[in-house]
Amino acid sequence: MSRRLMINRRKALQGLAAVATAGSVRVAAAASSEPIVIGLQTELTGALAHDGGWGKKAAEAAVAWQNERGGFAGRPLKLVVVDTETKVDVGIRRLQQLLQQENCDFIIGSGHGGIGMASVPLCRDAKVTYLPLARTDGITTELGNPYSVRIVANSTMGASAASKWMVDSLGKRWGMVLADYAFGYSQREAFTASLAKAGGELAQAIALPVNTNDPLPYLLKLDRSLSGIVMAILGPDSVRVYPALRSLGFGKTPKITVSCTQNLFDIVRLGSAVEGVYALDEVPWELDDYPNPAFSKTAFDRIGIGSNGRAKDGDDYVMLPNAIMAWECTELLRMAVEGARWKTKADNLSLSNWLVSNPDFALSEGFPQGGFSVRAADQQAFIDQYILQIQGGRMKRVSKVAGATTVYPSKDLVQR
Amino acid sequence: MSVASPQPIALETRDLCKHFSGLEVLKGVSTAIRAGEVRAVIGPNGAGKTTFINVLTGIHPASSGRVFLGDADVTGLPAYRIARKGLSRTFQISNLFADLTVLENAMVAVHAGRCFRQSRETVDESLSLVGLSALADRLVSEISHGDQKLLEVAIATACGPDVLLLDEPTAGMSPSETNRFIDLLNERLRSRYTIVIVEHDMNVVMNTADVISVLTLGRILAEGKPDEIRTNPGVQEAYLGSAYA
Amino acid sequence: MSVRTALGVVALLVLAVMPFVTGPYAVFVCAQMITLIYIAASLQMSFAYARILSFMQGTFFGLGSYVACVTHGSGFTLPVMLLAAVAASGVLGVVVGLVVTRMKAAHTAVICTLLVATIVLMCANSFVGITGGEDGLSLRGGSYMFGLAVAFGANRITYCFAFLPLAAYFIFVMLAERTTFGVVMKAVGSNEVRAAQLGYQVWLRHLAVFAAAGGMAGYGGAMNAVVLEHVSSALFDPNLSLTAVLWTAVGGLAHPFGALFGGLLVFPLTELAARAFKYVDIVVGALLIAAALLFPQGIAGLVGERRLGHFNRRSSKEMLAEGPEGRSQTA
Amino acid sequence: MDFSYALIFQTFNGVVWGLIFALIALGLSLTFGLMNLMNVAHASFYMLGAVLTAQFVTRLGLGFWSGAALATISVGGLGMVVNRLVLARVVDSPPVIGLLATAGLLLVIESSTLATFGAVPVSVDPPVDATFSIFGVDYPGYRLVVAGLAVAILIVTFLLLRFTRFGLWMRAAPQQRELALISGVSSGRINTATVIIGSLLAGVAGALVAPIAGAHFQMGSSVLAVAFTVIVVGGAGNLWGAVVIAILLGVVRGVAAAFMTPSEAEILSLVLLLPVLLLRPDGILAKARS
Repeated sequence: MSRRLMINRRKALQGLAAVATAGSVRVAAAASSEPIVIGLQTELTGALAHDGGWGKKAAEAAVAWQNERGGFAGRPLKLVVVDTETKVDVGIRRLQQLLQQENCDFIIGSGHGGIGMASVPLCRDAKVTYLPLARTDGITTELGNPYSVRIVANSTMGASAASKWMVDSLGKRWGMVLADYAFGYSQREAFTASLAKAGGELAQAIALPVNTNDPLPYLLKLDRSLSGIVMAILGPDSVRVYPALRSLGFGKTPKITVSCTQNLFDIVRLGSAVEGVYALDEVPWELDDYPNPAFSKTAFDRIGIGSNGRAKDGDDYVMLPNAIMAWECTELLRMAVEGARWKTKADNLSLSNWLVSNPDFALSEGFPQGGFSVRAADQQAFIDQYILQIQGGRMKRVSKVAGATTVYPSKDLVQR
Repeated sequence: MSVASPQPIALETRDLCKHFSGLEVLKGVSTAIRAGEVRAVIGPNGAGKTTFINVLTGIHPASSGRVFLGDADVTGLPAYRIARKGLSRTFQISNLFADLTVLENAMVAVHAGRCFRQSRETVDESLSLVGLSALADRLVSEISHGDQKLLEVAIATACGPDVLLLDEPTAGMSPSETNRFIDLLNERLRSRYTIVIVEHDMNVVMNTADVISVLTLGRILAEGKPDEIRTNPGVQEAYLGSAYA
Repeated sequence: MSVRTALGVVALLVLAVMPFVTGPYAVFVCAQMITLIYIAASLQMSFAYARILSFMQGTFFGLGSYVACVTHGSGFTLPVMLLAAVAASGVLGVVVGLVVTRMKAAHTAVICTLLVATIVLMCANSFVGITGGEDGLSLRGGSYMFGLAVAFGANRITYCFAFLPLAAYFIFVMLAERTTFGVVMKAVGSNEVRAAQLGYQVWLRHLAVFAAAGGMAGYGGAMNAVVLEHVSSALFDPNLSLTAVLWTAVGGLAHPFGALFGGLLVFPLTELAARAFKYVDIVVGALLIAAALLFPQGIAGLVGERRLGHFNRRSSKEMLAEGPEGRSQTA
Repeated sequence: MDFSYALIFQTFNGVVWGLIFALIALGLSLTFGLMNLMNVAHASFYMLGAVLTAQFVTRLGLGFWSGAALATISVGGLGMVVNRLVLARVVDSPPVIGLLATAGLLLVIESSTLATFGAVPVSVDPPVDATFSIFGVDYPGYRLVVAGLAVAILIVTFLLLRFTRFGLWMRAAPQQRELALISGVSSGRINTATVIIGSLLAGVAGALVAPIAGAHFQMGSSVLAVAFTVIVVGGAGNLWGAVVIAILLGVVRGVAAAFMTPSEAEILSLVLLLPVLLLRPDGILAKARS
């Protein structure tokens, strides 16, 4: 009821904004009834449309849930969603729209690495807190600043979480099939380092051109004596690579997917080609695999996810990490707004100071994935990660890697 | 041949051949056209007349043989360099700058000319030469077919050539337009340029040509004054026979 | 004065006053739109004066962006960044032009530009060490122009750097339209066989135009990098070139103002459509089809022949009364 | 693995892909050669062939072959509609207009596919699961079936063009539009047939590729530049040329992949075409026209 009202109002505001000239500036009243505006910069069309769509569903559900619980410190929330079309230039333009036209107080950022990288400095200049869903290292290494807070695991954390388990459980000599893309290269770099640290090695890496019609001839070079293969490829390519690997006789070789790539397409539907494949993920897929299913059920129900990790309506697969993380971003903001006695955007710096001084965000309805803390040096959170495996067409939890084990050294990027 | 005339040779071909991957269109054409002469090239359809002009002007490179413009060997030169050496042409199907005005067409041609004298007079002259001054501001696409053919002649002359190649200039013209064209050629063009005219209309040919070359199957069958050609039995058979029978 | 010229002047005036009467978001959007209009304008230039419908103008744009970013990273100031971007994309224009200007069929040249764009995109994605790939590179801080500090991002100064050269180009085109230079450019672009038979060296002129168009797109790319403060391999996506094709087609391929009109109409239209409708590309595609079927001459063509009041087209007498045209005979 | 094995395997796989590309390029070449139309939207016919097959198989539970057949027919039907609405209206316009209209079509079809079926890449199980061994490497049997079918379809198409009255008209139409009109054949009907055959070929290529490459709304653009290049380098309107170049390209790419990284192999195979375009701008096997 209140949610519908809010959406109507949002539509009306958007319509108004479209008609009015772009320069109109709303009076920033600090009245306690004035809604707090959260922007969601996401992909609704283009290659990442499916992922962004779940991010949007989750953010809408989270905002509705928070509003039902009284909003942030009694103030209602308003969510403004913009579509980056999975294009960097459009993503930047939409971010400017959120910053300058919608006057957002906080922004939950795109899951697209390039858009995330381009957006972080702009939000810093605008002094608006940005919570990226993109997992590119650079966001909290070279670009780290007081206005960017990341609670998803970056490539380095993902690799270090997976590597120790891989070497201990499966073997030392690993190969990698990666997308010939910035994403693939950062994964290769991260795994080369972390496998070596864990006592193994990345013996071979094959970079596949993105959107190659047929990976088969390139996969022919894969060494047959590898302990396993790390899969760092994007959705449309995955659909080709797994069957091709099987037809080349790598069906039994252990494979592990990295950093949410298993969520970019309907992996379990590949059937026998993916049976037994391991996945590194930030969240378990099935409700019962969560640390406290009772907590997770709220998010699952409200976002529209069934207990098997698939959409309640239509049995669609879900971009689970982005959905759960968008949910958690909202809860993180609530705690920070209330904890730091945040009033306006001008308080965003003290908000991030409060975030890093609060030692631990505990497992709760708002943080179903697990507890974490945010490091002061680069405002990167270290969350638990999960090793999952496809067993009989279901993605089951095999192991959990504690966030604390993935901490890596950082320079003091965030000067306060 | 006008043996008496001591005029120098303006355009000469020696054993000119052209084939398109196996299809021989010109099989050794040798002829010499003297300065000031009006030479008609006639022949049945498919005899190679247009190809002959295209090879002369450099649109198609010759397969073998040579082309001389005055003393200069222009064989194999690109079209624009041949044009700059003083060879200009009109097209059978008018080939103008369609989205420009009549005047602008003439401006483009004058600008391209070898004479480094560009002025109101040059542009005006080229249009008044063919009687198109009144249409100067009309778009080419708006003027009649006959006027377009005249504009072809105007821009071909405006770039200041020595030799003018006219490819079926009267094709599609009404009889009265054709007669006006014959007058134009005889009264104004003949005195200024060496002219090669490819034509189907015997009326035009007989009323303008000094010398006629008959081209059949890529070879020159006969060459001579109009009266000689008219009475040449071989020509009657090969050309008139096939064209009018 | 024609309606087209009047519209062009109005459009340029609107863009000129934009940063002084609106807020930062509008300035940003307009600045980005202006940099994208460079692609459309360069495409129009290439098509109208060199007869090449280039599907790689976005590639020149992307190259310009990267060169600006890299030269900035090497410590050079803004003038060097811009010049280097123009030079690099101009050189690429010459290299590709050497191939495409030789092609007789219009189709072949289109395919060749598409092929080059595809190859460059693959390289840009693959050479992550240089390009940053899909994640891209940031262009942070600011630069100097003859001692004057210029902050990156959308502001009045960068807006001027983006807008003024483009405005100068359109004004030049407007003034040159009826001069010998303008008419000859149009003629050599529209009918190469005829032009060659009059003595114009068509091939060299087309090559020069194609390279200049590349340089122009490169300048737009450099300013795009300055305004967005970010470059990535996504700049080489053929979709960017396709967008430029759309703008120019709607605006009118035959006239330079086509790029301006198309950009000013289609860009805001798609921005508005994006707020109301998720699948904007359906609208964009439908617009492209409608433009091709219903008004192939584009807006510039539709309004081109209409005259404003008593300002009639200058007669031939007036034009010729001005005597020999200013441009010397070099052809 | 022994190096010569790899070479033979790559050559083999290159031929298979060359045949698939030949199907796409043949349709493109038909519309180009017969209607003088560069149909950019052809890539979306290919994409739709794959996407519809995947949807029919996964959502309707059809078997692969019936799904593929239904998808191919649907794409042919769409080709007919698209021809009536758009292509037929731009046939006699300047080439640029045709390019613009079909580029618009590509966008409309791609985004409509996204809107209808979503952005999710879908995989399809190959109907033939057997593998066969060449030099110790398992090769998917399904690809052999695809190659065989592609050869059969190519032959049927050539026979159709060579020996039927309809094919004769189709070949005559572009050269002698007036003649064709006089002999009682409407060029409109010939164009419709051309587009339908072209879209069927693209659709069937997409359907056959679905179990190999999956189905995704953006998969068309990945073949667009290559398919166009194949027909330009092969010689515009020269059907055999397109087929030969498609196979050569597939072999070069596969063989190059044995020596260098996949991206380098793809880039090299395309770069090799540039000098060909420079030396023979009108295609390596272009028919000379006077």
